[in-house]
Amino acid sequence: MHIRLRVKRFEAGKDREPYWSEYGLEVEATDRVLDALHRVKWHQDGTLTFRRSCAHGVCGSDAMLINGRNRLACKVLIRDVGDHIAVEPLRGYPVIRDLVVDQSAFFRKYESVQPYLVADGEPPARERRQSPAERERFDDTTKCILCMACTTSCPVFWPNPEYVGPAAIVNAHRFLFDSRDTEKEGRLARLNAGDGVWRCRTIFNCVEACPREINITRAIGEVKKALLLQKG
Amino acid sequence: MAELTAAGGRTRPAGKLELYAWLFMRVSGVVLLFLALGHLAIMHLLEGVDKINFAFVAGRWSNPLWRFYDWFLLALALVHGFNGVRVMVDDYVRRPGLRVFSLVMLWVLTLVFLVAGTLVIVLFQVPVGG
Amino acid sequence: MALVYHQHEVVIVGAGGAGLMAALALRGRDVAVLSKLHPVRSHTGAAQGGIGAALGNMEEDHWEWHMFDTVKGSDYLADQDAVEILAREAVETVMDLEHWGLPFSRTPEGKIAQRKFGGHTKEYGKEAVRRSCYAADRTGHMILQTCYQQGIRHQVKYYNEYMVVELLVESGRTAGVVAVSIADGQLHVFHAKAVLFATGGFGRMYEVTSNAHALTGDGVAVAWQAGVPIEDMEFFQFHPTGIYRLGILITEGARGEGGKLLNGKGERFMERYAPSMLDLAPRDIISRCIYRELREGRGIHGQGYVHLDLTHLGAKVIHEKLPDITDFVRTYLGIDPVKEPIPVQPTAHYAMGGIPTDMWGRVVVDEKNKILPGFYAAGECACVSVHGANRLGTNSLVDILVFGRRAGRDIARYVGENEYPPLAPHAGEATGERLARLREGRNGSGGRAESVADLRETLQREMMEKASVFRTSGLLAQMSEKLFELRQRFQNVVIQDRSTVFNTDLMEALELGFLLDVAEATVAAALARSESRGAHFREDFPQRDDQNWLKHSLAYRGADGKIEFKYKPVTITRFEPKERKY
Amino acid sequence: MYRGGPGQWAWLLHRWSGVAVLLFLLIHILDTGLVLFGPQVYDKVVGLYTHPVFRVGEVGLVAAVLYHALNGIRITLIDFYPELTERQRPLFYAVVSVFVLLFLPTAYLMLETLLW
Ligand SMILES: Cc1cc2nc3c(=O)[nH]c(=O)nc-3n(C[C@H](O)[C@H](O)[C@H](O)COP(=O)(O)OP(=O)(O)OC[C@H]3O[C@@H](n4cnc5c(N)ncnc54)[C@H](O)[C@@H]3O)c2cc1C
Ligand code: HEM
Ligand code: SF4
Ligand code: F3S
Ligand code: FES
Repeated sequence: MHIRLRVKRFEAGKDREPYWSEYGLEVEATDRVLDALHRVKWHQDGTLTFRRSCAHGVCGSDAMLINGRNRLACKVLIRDVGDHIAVEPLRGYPVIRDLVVDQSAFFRKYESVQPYLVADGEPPARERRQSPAERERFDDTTKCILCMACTTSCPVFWPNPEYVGPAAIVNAHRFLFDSRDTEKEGRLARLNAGDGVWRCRTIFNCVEACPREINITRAIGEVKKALLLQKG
Repeated sequence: MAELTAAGGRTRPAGKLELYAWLFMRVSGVVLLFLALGHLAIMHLLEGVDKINFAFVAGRWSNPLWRFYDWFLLALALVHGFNGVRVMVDDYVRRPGLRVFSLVMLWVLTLVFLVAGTLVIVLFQVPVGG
Repeated sequence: MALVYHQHEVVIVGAGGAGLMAALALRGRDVAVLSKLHPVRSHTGAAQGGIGAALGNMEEDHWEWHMFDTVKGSDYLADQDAVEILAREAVETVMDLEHWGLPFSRTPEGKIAQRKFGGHTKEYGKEAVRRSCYAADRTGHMILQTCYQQGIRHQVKYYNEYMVVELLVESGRTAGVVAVSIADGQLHVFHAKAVLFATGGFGRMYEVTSNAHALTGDGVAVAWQAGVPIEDMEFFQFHPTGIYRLGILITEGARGEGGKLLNGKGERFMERYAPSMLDLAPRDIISRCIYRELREGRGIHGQGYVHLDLTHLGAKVIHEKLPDITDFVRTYLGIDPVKEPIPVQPTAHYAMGGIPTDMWGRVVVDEKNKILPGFYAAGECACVSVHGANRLGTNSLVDILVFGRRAGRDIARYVGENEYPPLAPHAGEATGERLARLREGRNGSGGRAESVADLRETLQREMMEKASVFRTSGLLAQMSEKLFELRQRFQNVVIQDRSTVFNTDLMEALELGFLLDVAEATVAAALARSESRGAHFREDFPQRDDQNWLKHSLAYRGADGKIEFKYKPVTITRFEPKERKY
Repeated sequence: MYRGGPGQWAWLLHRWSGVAVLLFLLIHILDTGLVLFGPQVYDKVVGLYTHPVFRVGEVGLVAAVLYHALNGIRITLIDFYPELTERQRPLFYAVVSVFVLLFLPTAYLMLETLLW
């Protein structure tokens, strides 16, 4: 089938304003949007710039705004978006070039929630025990691939880049509800700050954007509740 | 890679302010549900604006319970509404100076309206024989 | 453009499981981790099925059994001293991961859960054993995340989106690397006492592959260009179950849970080829069986695929244990694996060969295991060799972690004992000039301008046809000629993007150069090896030939560009080569 | 415009209905304050509210409060029972339905006198 692909272009340090490039090309309805971008890059316009690696939705490289929604280009098929496709970079972070945004601020937020297990004491010789139910408790949030789709879909984040954002909260949740972790307080205190979890207004855009189908708003709600019920 | 932005892991310590504000919004919301919808139902549905005049107010406020009801509604709605706007200022006003200014103005305004509204309700004298 | 100079005691290139593990083993030291992708985008994150370790959590198991299976699976080409280390240290490595927070799936008693996987058996081949430790079907994702998280905790220094293009060797010692920072095109020289390459595989030399676009063999090619040989390149594994045409992997765990392979007649054809292990025979064997079925007209509707049937497992097992692949199949095929079988074909998956190393990750440069001081390699880009001619499922994750860590430990010793080697004053400048020529379109000898995409597509298609599962001297010779032609045309590549900012056009050109290197080595090694062993199957020499070929190949790029070979004996300790039956 | 789900629109409406109601509240405090100046002043000003324009505005106010209140309940419920996030869409449609159910008869009753 024939499609019209429009891409919002920009090069930091060169362009003052973003502009649109338009391409016409033949694709299969079952091709990924990433395939279409590749076809353009490889056979029409080598200057078109985007990140990608795994091409099947597990590395988190290619989140972008596709027809007005944050998606992974490698996880949306042409037939799901139709023959008029408009692609833009994620909102809220500086664009380096075309569909590539600067991720450093995003990862600084992620790092700020201590996204790693802290377990007091010498570990046992074998594994720490954890029941299947305890393991299930945080399963959903272990799926995050840090693709940035959620945070950059959040209307609270757009005007306020200080908001720690759903992705960081998801990763804090992953450890807050892990029975082995002993560093709950520091993480909770971080999320209790002015740019923390209370900024979330239950908008659910993050959930709709998440390619891993994580129920992010639920995770955020559970963190809020944990703060609420925290002693002291 | 090059750092093009500075907005990162900065945190604004909040104590429990944000938590209580959040909780207050929900609790006051539920109370307001009864107060505000009750008020609307009485004033605009059962009575209708054409019936509202000085005499009506006087009649109503001769009962201190109604005075309290109205004051409570006023206070709660004001604080709830202003806290809502405070959240919006935090969201939208990025320039630090402007932000502080907006927040101060907001609290001043809230106080002024709260005091003014309270004075009205407290000072109002039901005319004799009214 | 001036080069930016950095100095770090250790430079690790690659931030997948192997690179991150090494960095963790070196925590507290002056280490820089360079990666052309952000660490969490590394392809370790795509690994699904599990990591093998004889924990014996679900049934009796011993590292000796694991070792035996690995050696047998390798078609006896693996070095058994290295395999012993792999099998022994797998257990403590898995425990370390657990202690670092890796969320393994659990048994009812709260222990790490394990499942069956291809080629893993009890009592030296009796029947399948549950050895693969897993976290649903995203084990690799969890490993990558956990290692990256611990790296943050221990303040590892990352240089993200830095692409390494040259290894610096000064008077017989490793002195550092040259890298391009992708964001702004700046060239950097990293001066180091020790360099570890952990750059992953190169499945992208084939058309249908489970590998990421970024897996283009950079480290292997860069080392080769610096004069280091590459080992056992003829052995490239095709995984039997890639999604038809797309190549996206359906983990062996699906068969570990009881999934069956069916041909166009609805037969469970593995009954004929491997009566005891059936669908859990090693990958090389199953991939060949699938191709046989296809050739003999027993594909589904006569097409180029067979079915992987999970429908009898029931919705609960599929959703709990294989959630991600369910999602892939739904997204890309619109099929519900609970109700319908999945169309699959073999997909280029794993490079057994790579940069030769000893058991401490030290790179060796000849058949007598002479070391190139300061140069280390680990992970899929390295060849220890623990996988020999064919890797067993779950053994790569063990390999990258066990040997990533060992390399890290030895580097710690090495940098403690040695000073910085001298760095040539103009280091990296020639590379800078080469890149500038490419970027500015001044490349080539004036012939017809060639496009990177066209050359790459030709390479991938031809490699698939001529140098994949079934090989003959005729096909390989044709491929060799084709590669010569592609190499010529590559000299005339002209890219469109002239910018220095995030120039992916330029990156792809460099990557194509690397792919051509590894493809040339693969084809030459395959042509040389006149026997069939593991993943290397020569129709003109269908038997294994231990008399002549129980040895590792080392490919060198001669001064004239020709490829020459040396051979290195296989270390055999416990298990004498036997015929391989399942 | 970002093509968010119902949650995005629910939130936008909630936010601006809240602001609208707040603005009304401020005006309402001022006009009620006029009672202190005696019946003449108060009745004259409040009498303006019987003008059709204000009558329609009044219906708008009721709509804003009603929607804001119902959606506020939805949000509060979701906040205290995170498992309800799985039902956020149905809950939003419930808010819309209850709103329509309550608002239409109310609006009719309020505007009845205007119509006749
Ligand atoms: C789909 C799939 C499923 C798999 N499942 C399993 C499984 O269940 N069990 C198992 O044991 N194995 C499995 N494997 C194999 C295993 O996952 C890989 O072999 C292993 O993860 C490789 O790890 P690595 O650290 O060597 O490389 P990778 O994780 O691939 O990392 C390579 C790193 O090198 C960097 N890099 C590359 N080139 C450059 C350059 N020029 N400059 C700078 N940096 C560079 C990259 O950015 C990246 O960070 C699977 C593989 C695939 C593809
Ligand atoms: C009638 C019952 C009411 C209920 C149940 C209710 C409930 C709520 C809740 C739960 C919030 C928080 C929303 C969030 O954090 O995302 C909120 C916000 C708000 N409310 Fe109310 N409220 C009511 C009445 C009012 C009234 C009378 C006013 C005006 C004075 C008002 C003005 C606001 C404002 C301005 C906000 C901020 C909106 C935002 O942050 O997006 N509310 N309300
Ligand atoms: S929570 Fe989902 S959308 Fe957000 S970063 Fe993780 S995977 Fe991406
Ligand atoms: S979109 Fe934003 S407001 Fe909360 S529910 Fe998601 S983080
Ligand atoms: S390319 Fe990896 S998620 Fe899309």
